[in-house]
Parts: sequence; structure tokens; C-alpha cells
Amino acid sequence: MKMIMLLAAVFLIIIIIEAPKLIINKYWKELIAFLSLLSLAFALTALVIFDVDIPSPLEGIEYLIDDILGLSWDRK
Amino acid sequence: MKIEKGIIASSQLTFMIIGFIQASNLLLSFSSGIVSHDAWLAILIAMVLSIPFVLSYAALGREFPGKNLIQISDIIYGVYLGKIISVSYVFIFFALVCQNLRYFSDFLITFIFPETPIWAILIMLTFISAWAVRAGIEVIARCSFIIIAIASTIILATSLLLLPDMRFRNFLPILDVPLQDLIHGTHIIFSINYLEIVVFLMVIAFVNKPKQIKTSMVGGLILGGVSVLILEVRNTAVLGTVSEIVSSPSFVTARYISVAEVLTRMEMFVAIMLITTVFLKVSILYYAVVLGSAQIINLRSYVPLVIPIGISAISFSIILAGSSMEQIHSAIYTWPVFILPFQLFPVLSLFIVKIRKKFKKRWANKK
Amino acid sequence: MRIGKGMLSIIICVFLVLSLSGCWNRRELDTFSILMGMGIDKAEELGKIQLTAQIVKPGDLKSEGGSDAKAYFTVQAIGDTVFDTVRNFTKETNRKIYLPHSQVLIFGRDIATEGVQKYTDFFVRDHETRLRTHVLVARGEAGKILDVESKLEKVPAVGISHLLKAQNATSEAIEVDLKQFICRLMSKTTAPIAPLIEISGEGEKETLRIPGIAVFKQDKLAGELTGGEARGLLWVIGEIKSGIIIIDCPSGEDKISMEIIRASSKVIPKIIDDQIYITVKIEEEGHIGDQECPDKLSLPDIKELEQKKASVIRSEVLASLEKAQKLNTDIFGFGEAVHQKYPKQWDDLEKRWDDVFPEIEVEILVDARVRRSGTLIESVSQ
Amino acid sequence: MLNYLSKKIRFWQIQNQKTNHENDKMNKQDNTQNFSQSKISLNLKENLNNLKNILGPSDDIIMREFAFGKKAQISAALIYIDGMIDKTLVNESIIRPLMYDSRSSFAEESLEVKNIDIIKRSMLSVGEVKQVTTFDEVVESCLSGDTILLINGAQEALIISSRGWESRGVEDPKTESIVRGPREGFSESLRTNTTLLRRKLKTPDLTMETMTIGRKSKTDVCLVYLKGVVNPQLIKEARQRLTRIDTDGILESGYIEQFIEDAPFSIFSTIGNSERPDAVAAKILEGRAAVLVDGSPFVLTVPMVFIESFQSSEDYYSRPYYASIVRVIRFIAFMTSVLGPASYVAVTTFHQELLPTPLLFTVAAAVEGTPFPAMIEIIAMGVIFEILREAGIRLPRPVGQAISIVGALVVGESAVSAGLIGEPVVIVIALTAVSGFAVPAQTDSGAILRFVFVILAGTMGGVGVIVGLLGVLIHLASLRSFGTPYLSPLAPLSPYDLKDVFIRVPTWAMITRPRTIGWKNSQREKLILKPNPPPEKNQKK
Repeated sequence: MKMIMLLAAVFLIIIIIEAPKLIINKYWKELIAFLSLLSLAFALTALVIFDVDIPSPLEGIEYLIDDILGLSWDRK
Repeated sequence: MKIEKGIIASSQLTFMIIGFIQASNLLLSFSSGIVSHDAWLAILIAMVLSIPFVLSYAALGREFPGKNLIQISDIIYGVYLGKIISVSYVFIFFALVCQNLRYFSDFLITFIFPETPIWAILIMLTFISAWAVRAGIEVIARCSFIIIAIASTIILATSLLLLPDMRFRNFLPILDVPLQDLIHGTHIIFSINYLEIVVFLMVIAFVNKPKQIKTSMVGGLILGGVSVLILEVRNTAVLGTVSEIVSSPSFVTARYISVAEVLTRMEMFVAIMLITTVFLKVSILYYAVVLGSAQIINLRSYVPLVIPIGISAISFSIILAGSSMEQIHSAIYTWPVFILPFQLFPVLSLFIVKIRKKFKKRWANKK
Repeated sequence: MRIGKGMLSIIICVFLVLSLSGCWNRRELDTFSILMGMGIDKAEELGKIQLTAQIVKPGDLKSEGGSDAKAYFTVQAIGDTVFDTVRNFTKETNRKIYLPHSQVLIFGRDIATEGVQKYTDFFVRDHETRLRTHVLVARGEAGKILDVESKLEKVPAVGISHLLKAQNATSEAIEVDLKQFICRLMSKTTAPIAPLIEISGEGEKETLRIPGIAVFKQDKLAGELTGGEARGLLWVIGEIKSGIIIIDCPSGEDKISMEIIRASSKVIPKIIDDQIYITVKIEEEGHIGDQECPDKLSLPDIKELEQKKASVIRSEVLASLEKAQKLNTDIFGFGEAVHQKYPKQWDDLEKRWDDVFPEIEVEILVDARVRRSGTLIESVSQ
Repeated sequence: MLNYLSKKIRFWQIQNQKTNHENDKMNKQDNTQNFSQSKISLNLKENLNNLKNILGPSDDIIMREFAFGKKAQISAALIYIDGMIDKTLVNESIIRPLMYDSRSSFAEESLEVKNIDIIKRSMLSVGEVKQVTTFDEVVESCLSGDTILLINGAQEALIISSRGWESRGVEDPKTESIVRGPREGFSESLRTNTTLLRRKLKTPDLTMETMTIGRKSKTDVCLVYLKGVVNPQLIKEARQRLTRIDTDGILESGYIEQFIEDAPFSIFSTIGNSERPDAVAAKILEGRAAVLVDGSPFVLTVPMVFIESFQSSEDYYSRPYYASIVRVIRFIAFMTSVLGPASYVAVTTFHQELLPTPLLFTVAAAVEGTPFPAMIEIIAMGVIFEILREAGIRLPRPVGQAISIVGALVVGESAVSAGLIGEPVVIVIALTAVSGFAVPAQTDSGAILRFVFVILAGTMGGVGVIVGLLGVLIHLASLRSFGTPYLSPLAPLSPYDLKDVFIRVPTWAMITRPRTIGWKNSQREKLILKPNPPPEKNQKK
């Protein structure tokens, strides 16, 4: 819980730093992109902090290359 | 409405490419485990092989002056297909950012800070890169010369200091490994060390003299390749078979320096070289990701995307692999295969463009 | 605006770093004990090893002049593996052991005969250790070696590493660092070598001595080369730095000592009808260092001296070769030489190298020269 | 958040400024509207009263009423500020001709209106005389040291240039003393300073644009440049930035500097300053512009690049070899002063393996038993050094020396022997302190960076230091000074300009002006000026 609070604080600071400029310049689209990417990042970071087992993308690539295409160098 | 106002000189492009390639000497251990003391040969072959590809990247860039990969894809493949291609490239660059961050943090943790958690190092490195990316491509390009100057000095100085410890018999017999291993090792170096410069398709649009792109890209490739070659030769000549089992031959080699017991323990300089060049590489990749995603969703400024993408990169680097062994395994066996199509694709694009041009001309003639 | 943000980021960065880092890897100089040398022995308990660490006491290093306090102390610990044992030191020292400045790594005789391979991995794998650490083999127990005070150095381990360097003067032992040792260990044919060390003298006069070179078969201690044998090995692998060769005067009565100034060697393998021939070419240059006979040396005499010298060298090389072939350890790296020249035949040869090596015929070509005669033109005579 | 706050604060500031400004205007209108806008009347008494109202009851304003003419029938008044005028000039060239010589030359019945003309044309033996009609102008010139002549019956006043006040003469510059080279330095008087420059560059291209800045101080600021060499864009930009300044007072060129800087938040100064006319002239010749401010011997030069801090004017007067060595030494000194303590901290607390073994013994022996961590020791010593320095500068010279001796003894000697700090710390701090002064222009930024790097080194070791250096590099690379990249000619690289960075090539080889600064006409000398021995003559008879 402590970690998630800290994380939220960090993200809040980032929003406070970044957002006003966008609002002043009326960059609404950019603001939306910023906020959505940031929430994505927040979700990811929260997952990492809670040690949720996220399958590594490398495993997916390995599966694709090795098991589906059979192109891996690892099969001599 | 231009998203990036910076202009870089063609010489700066060269420096950036040199640094980009020098940074990958961190990753030399992938291939040296496979091709053992013939790694230098693999490096040389891979360098020669990548020259035509780099030339075609440059040619593609020249076909569309002032346009980067995202815009070029849109033009060649239309809006929808082009977008798909752009998105996949951005993902690839993002993956490269994460991988490089991860390799580098693993290196630092292994050799310098064994007790430090990985996120601390990741945050530090991402922070500094994010700062550079926010400052724009011009600033990255300006930093590149100084970084290259420092890195090259360090490479040369450490190599000279190690001359007495070099045993060039370590290279004999040449071509000791089976051909398949040699191809494999060459492929790793080709895909990981050299052709990652496909990312420069995002950058060459900002070069002030488009005519010189070709020479500066190839020049950068060769100079960078030569410096990696020097490092590899140095490592093998000094460490012999040990260089095949350590995870960072360059660092271990620099540790071995001892001239008159006064000039010893130079590994910090190699660390400096690695940090600065990896910073340059990560910044360029990071910049490509940020710029690319901003262009895909048609933003007026890429700056707001820097921090969210950076944080995602940190998280992804942590998720990427459970252990460094996992990552090395992937880098040796699957990643080069996976990334190869993306490195060959621009050549296809160039081909399409040329044919289309020819047909258009013929069409025009017929009319 | 951009600059303002930059400054702001610096401030945030500094605070971030400050607050984030619990200073994970920070350690002040006075919170760890600097290990200078380590010895590995078999423990009395079966399957366990005993490490002896020589640790400096920085406080006593400072006192200039003859203070009696020793600037070091040794600790011993017992454990299952090297790493385990290194950590076990903390049970006796209040500070954690700090490895990077370790000068020597000494294998006890018992452990060397049993095989050292499993004890070397740690010293390469650990991020603190260095490949420049000297590797030695003790004639007795390694732990005892580290207890012997050095007469000139405050820290005996430094003394040992200087002692090793000093062996260049005779070239009857060789400096081997961890990297060289590992390289030979990893080679399938070339046998590792390491200098021997022993305690000579008793009580107050106890000192350390380098008697020769230890020879391994794979990773197990197989034998020793001493004196001329050891130098014979060095002649072949081209590690001769200096040394004295004693030959008879032309008149046959007294002796002349020749100083070796430089030497080089070349190993040329040749395969004829599946038989391996090795040619060792040695070139040597030297001065006359000491002449006992009062004769004035004529030019033919000099030629003769050169020939005598060459034959001494040849006999040394032969001695070492004989020993090596008897022990069946390829300390000269003939295997690698063959491998480098005949990579195709090597796959087959490598498997039966143990059978091949003792049978190899070696031709030794020595080209020894006398270049100068010191500061004298004629010898001191009555 | 901080950013947001700062924005808020700035907003309030601007609002306040606006209101202040308006208040000011109101005041001004209240006070002076009646008089200053009005014209000078025919009546001398009335005029004097008006002036008294405007100038207030200050003691130093002298209004000398007198009469002249054949029968002393024309009353007049001289108004000037005591101390700002040249007394002999006023006495000899204004009062004397009017009071004595006028008797002979003035006709009784001559009209007062004409008097002014006659007086101006034939009686005042002063170089510069101006006729004005409003009180505004009168007051302004009076305050800047001119003498005003008001004549009864004339609707115009004469402004007689008589500025002359006590000022320091041209002396040896205090800050940039050199061994070989001119000994003169700028002084506080703007006119002297422009003269010094004019004497170095005797060309009509040398342009001096003067403007008055400061609502209350009315400081003369002079923008000096060499027409045809300087980039017109630069001058336009500089002029714009200077005219934008609207403040109460400019007391020193530092005020101007802070108003026209490119990067006000950066710790690096993007505007150069110098006390030496030769240095400023050299910079003007390179295509820079100089800003001279009345009352300050420090002349600003723009644009400034980073390496300028490492160049001294003596580099160009001595022969190139030693000059180049000295320059490299300055770079080393700067790096030492910035990174010295940080690397000590990094090496002793993180990377002890980097020390050669004998050195490790020495350091370990020295550190053994000291109570504080290395970072604390270094920071404390650094702060103490800054305190000593500050105290030494501000105190009267004899006391200052005592302070430094006591400081050195107490801090250096006793602290070590008491076992409070290790000797290496003292050495590092002393070395750092000394090398910090080798590059005067970056002393302040160096001192700040030093502490930042020590903190980075104490938390993240050498990697922290390198990352910090990268940060500084990014920051420097993103700076611009009046359009010129701050790190040029290194980044962006311009190979031709490297002749004056780490090495200083001979003067005859410095053919071009710096390309990153100059404009067209970048060639500064003839191509082949390398001195050669005269061709040998045929010696045969």
C-alpha cells in the first residue's frame, strides 16, 4: 500500500508538471494521449510493484519463432 | 506543422551512428560465446554485409526528403497498411529501448552494484535519456560528438595499454568453428550490433544536407564497426578463452590492465564509455519511439509522451525477463530471427518505390 | 522555460536519487576488511574446505618506522564451497571481506592433488575478484604460508607477489595469474602450471621460498619442475626474462656465468604420416656476467661459449620435456600449436592426445649468442 | 507542482508589476504633469520656482542667479548639481565670459530673445551647447550633470555640457590580471570606457548605440559592435532585449546581464564579461557585440560560448605552445575542481577496487578511525572552505589574511590531528579549491556543480557522477547564447573553429573568425602571413 501511494504521488507530480502547459496551449489531443499513456504506464508499474506475474513478451517471441515458425537457432 | 524543428548536420549523423554501434559492444558476449575466437571475423563479415542495407536505408530516406519512416510508410502503403507498419516499428523500437536498458542495468548490477535493485538504475538511466529526448534531436546530436570523442579515446587508450598483454596466437586457427555457428554468430552481430541502425530512418529526415546521408551513414557504420572490431580483437587477444565465458569481455579486459602497477584498474573508464554510449543509443531509440507514436496519432508535440513512454519502458524492462540468462538466451537464439524482417523491410519498401517510379515514368511516356 | 524545467529536473533528480537510494552498495573504507591473500586447504572434516585469509589492519599500516604491531592478521574458516567459506569469515571478523585487492591465491598441496577446477569458478565469477591475482601452489598447507611474515613488506601477500616478480631474475619459476591459469585450465590439452611456494627456515628465520613450478594434469597436481627443468619449460613457452647460465671455461677448469638478456622461442609442429614432430626454435642473447678463469677469450672461444650455452639450454629443455612426457602433461601447449596449424586433423588428435603426447618427437634448435662482455674486456687476472 | 507554483508566483508578480507601474505613472502625473510637460516661460523667477518644485529641496542642486550685460541688466540663472559638474569649466567658460566679457559686447537695448543665440554662438566657450524648450529636457540633463542656463526673458534654456565628476582613472584591472599585455582596465565612467575601445579600433565601422535604461537611474547603456563583422540578427536581438528592460534602476552590468540572458535558470552564464579593453576589443573583432553600462567597469559581451571561459587574453599575447599547454591545464583544473571531491567520495565509498593497492593502504590508514562518512567530510570541508573564502574576501585585507591563516591551521591541521577528518579530504579540498580559481569565469558554476556531484557520488557512486555529467552535457548542449550554441565549436562541431579550443594555433594561422559567431566576411587576415626568413640572396660575387 505504501508503494502504491508513493507511485500515485509520483504520477501526480508528473501530471502537475506536464499538464498545465498542455491546457494553457489548448493541446487537448496531446493531453488525452498523455493521460491515456500515463494511465497505461501506471497500470504497468502497479503490476510490477505488486509482483503480478506478467508473461514476458520475449517468451511470446520465443514461442512464435521457435514453436510456430521453427526458426530458432537453438535447434541443432 | 512540423513536430520537430531541429536540424542536424550530416557529420552529427555519423557521430550518432558511431556511438550507436559502439554502445553495442556491451552485447558482444552474445556472439563470442558461439563463434569463440573467430568473433572478429563475424564482426567483419556482418559489417560488410550490412553496408548494402545501410545504403538502401539511405536511399529510401533520399527518395522522401524530409520524411521519416512513419511518413514514408504512410505514403508507400497507404493510410491503413502504413499505420500498421508504423505501429509495429514503434513497438520494435520500444522493445529495443527496453532491451538495451535491461542489458545495461544487468551489466551494472553484475559488475558494479550487485546489491542495487534494478529499478533504481533503470530510473536513473531512463531519466537522463528522457531529459535528452525532451531537449530534442538537436541536443542528442550535439552530445554525440563529445560522447564519441570520449568513448573513442577510451577504446584507443585501453587497447594501447593492453598491448603487452595481447597474445595474437589466440586467434589461431582461423575459422575454427563450424560454418553454421559462424553464420549464427554473424547473424547475431548483424542484427543486434549493426542493423539496429534501422532506427535512423526516423532521424535522417532532419539532416541538413540530404546528399551526404549516404556517405555519413556508411562512414558511421564503418567507423563504429571498426571500433567494435578493435574492442573484440583486444578482448580475445588479452583474455583468450576466458573472453568466451564472461558476460562483459570489454569490462573484464579493462580490469586486467596493469602497466607498471601504476596504470591499473581502468575498468571505470570502460564503464564511462558504456554508460555514455548506451545513453546515446537509448536516447536515439527512445526518441524514435516517442516521435513515431506522436506522429501516428498526429500530435502537434511529442514532448508530453516522453515521460509516460519512459515509465512504461522501465516497467517493461523489468517484465522483459525473469533473469539475465533468460534474456541472453532470447538474444542469442530468437531475437535476431525476430527482428530480421524489420531490418529487411525498408529494402522492400525501396524496391516498391523504385518500381512504382519506373512504371509511372513508362505510363507517362505512353501518354 | 525549457531551461527552468531543466533546473527543476536536476533538483527533482537529486532529491529522487537521495531519497530512493538507500545507498545499497555504499561502504566506507573502514567498514570492510581488505583481503590481501587467500589460501585454500582441505578441512579435516570430509568434503569441506578450509580458507585462510590474510587481512590488513589499516590502522597499523600508518605507523612509520619500526613499530612491532603486525599490519595484518589471518583468519580461517571452514565451509562447503568457496563462496560459502568466504562468507563464513564474517563469523570471526567484524567486517565483511573485501576481495578486489587480493594479491595471491594459494592452493594447498592436498587440494591441488585432488583437483582445483571446482574452486576456481568463484574467483572468476565473483564481481569483486580480479584476474590479475597470482595463483600459487603450496608445498604444504596454504594457510601456513600466509602466516609467515615478510621481511620487507608490511603485508606478506604483497611480499609474495613481489617475490614472484623477482623470480624473473632466475627464470626458474613463473608468475601465473588467474587469467593464465584459467586459460590453461579451460584448454583441453594444455596443462595448467603455477609457481610453487614453501616455507624455509625455522622459527625466527622462517621465510618463503619459490622452489619451482607445479604442474597439473587437467586440474590435478601432477608433479613439480625445479631448477633447470622449470627453466626448460620457460624456454619453450617464451617466458624467459633473465637468468644465469653457467658453463665451463674453454680451458675446462673454472666456470663462466652468462646472463640471459633476451630470449624468444617458436614452436613449429609438423605432421608427417600421422606422426607429430615438433620443432622448438629458441633464440637467446646474453652477456658474460662473471668469469672465473683468467683466460683471455679469443673469438673461437666465444663461438665455443655460445655452443656450450646452447647445449645447456637444450639439456634444460630436454629435462623438462622428459618430465612432462613422463607425467603426460602438455605444459608446453604443443596441443594448441598443432591445433592452430592443423585444425582439420585436430578433432581426431584431441581425443587421443593423452596417448599422442608422450610419443611426440621434439627437435630443439637453439641459437645462443654472446653479445657483450660486461664492463671488462679481459678478465681480472694475476 | 513546483512548476505550477512558480507559474502562479510569476503571474502574481506580473500583476503586481502592472499595478506598480500604473501607480508610478499616476504619481508621476500628479507630481510633474503641471511642470515637466510645460514649456519654459519668459519669466526667470517663475522658471526657477518650477524647477525647485520639480527637483525638490535637495542641497546639492545649485541655482546660481546672477546678472550680466553691460549694466548687468539681464538676470540669469545657472542650475547644476554640485559634484557632477566640472567646476573650473563652469567658472572659467560660463560665468566668466558672461559676467565680464558681456559688458563690452552687449548692447543695452538688445532683445532678450536674441540673447540666447548670441550667447550660444559667441560667448560660451564650451564644446557642447544645446537649446531646449521644455522642463523635461532641462531636468533630465541637469540630473545627468549638465549645466542649465536660464535667462530672463528667453523661452529657451541652454544646456551646457559640463559633466565632470570624480571618477577612478584607468587602472590595472583587478580581476583579470595578466603578465604580458596592456595594463589598462575599464573604469566606471562610460565615456572613458568607450574611449578605451575607440582607441583600440579606430574605424568608422565601430558603432556605439547608446540608450538610457532605468526609470529612476537613467543609466546610459552602450551597445558596441563592428559593423560588417557582426551578424545583424545578433544586433537586432540584442537591441530588442535591451529596450525591453523596464526597471527602476540599473546599477551594474550584472543587472543588464540578468535581464537579457537566454537561460535565466541555468547555472552557467550565457553572457561573458570582461574588465579588459583588449579582451573586449578582441571579442568585438570576432563578431561579438559588447554592452557597456555606465557605472560599471565590467563590460558584457554576447554571444558567449562555453570555451570562452577557458580563454584568457594573455593566451593570444604569448607564443602558442605554452598558451596551448596552459589552456589544457585550465580544462584539467576545471574538471578537477568540479569532479575532484566527487571522485574521492565515489572511489572511497563505492569503488575501492579502483585504487591501486598501495594507495588504498594509505587512504585506508588515513581514514581509519575518522567518525564521519566520506561524503559528510567532503561536504563539510567544502562548506567551510566557501565560508573562509567569503570571509576572506569581505573582511578588510589585514584581517582577511588572519582569517585564512587561522582557517587553514584550524581546519586543515588540527582537524586532521584530532582525528576528525582524514588527511586525503584536506588534500582533495585544497586541490579543488585552488583549481577552481584557474577558470575565473566558471568559478561559481563550478562550486555549485561540485556539491551536486558530491551528492550524486555519495548516493550512486561513479555511475551517479557519470549520469550527472551526462545531465550537464545535455544541459550545456541545449543552451544557446544569442543564437549561438553554447558548446560550439565542439557541439555542433565546426572543425575550423577548433583552432582556438584546446590548442591555440599561431596568430598567423587564425585566418578566419569563429564561424559560429561571425557573419559574412569571416576572413580576418591575409592568407599567407606565416613569417619566413627572407629568401637567401645569391652570395656569389
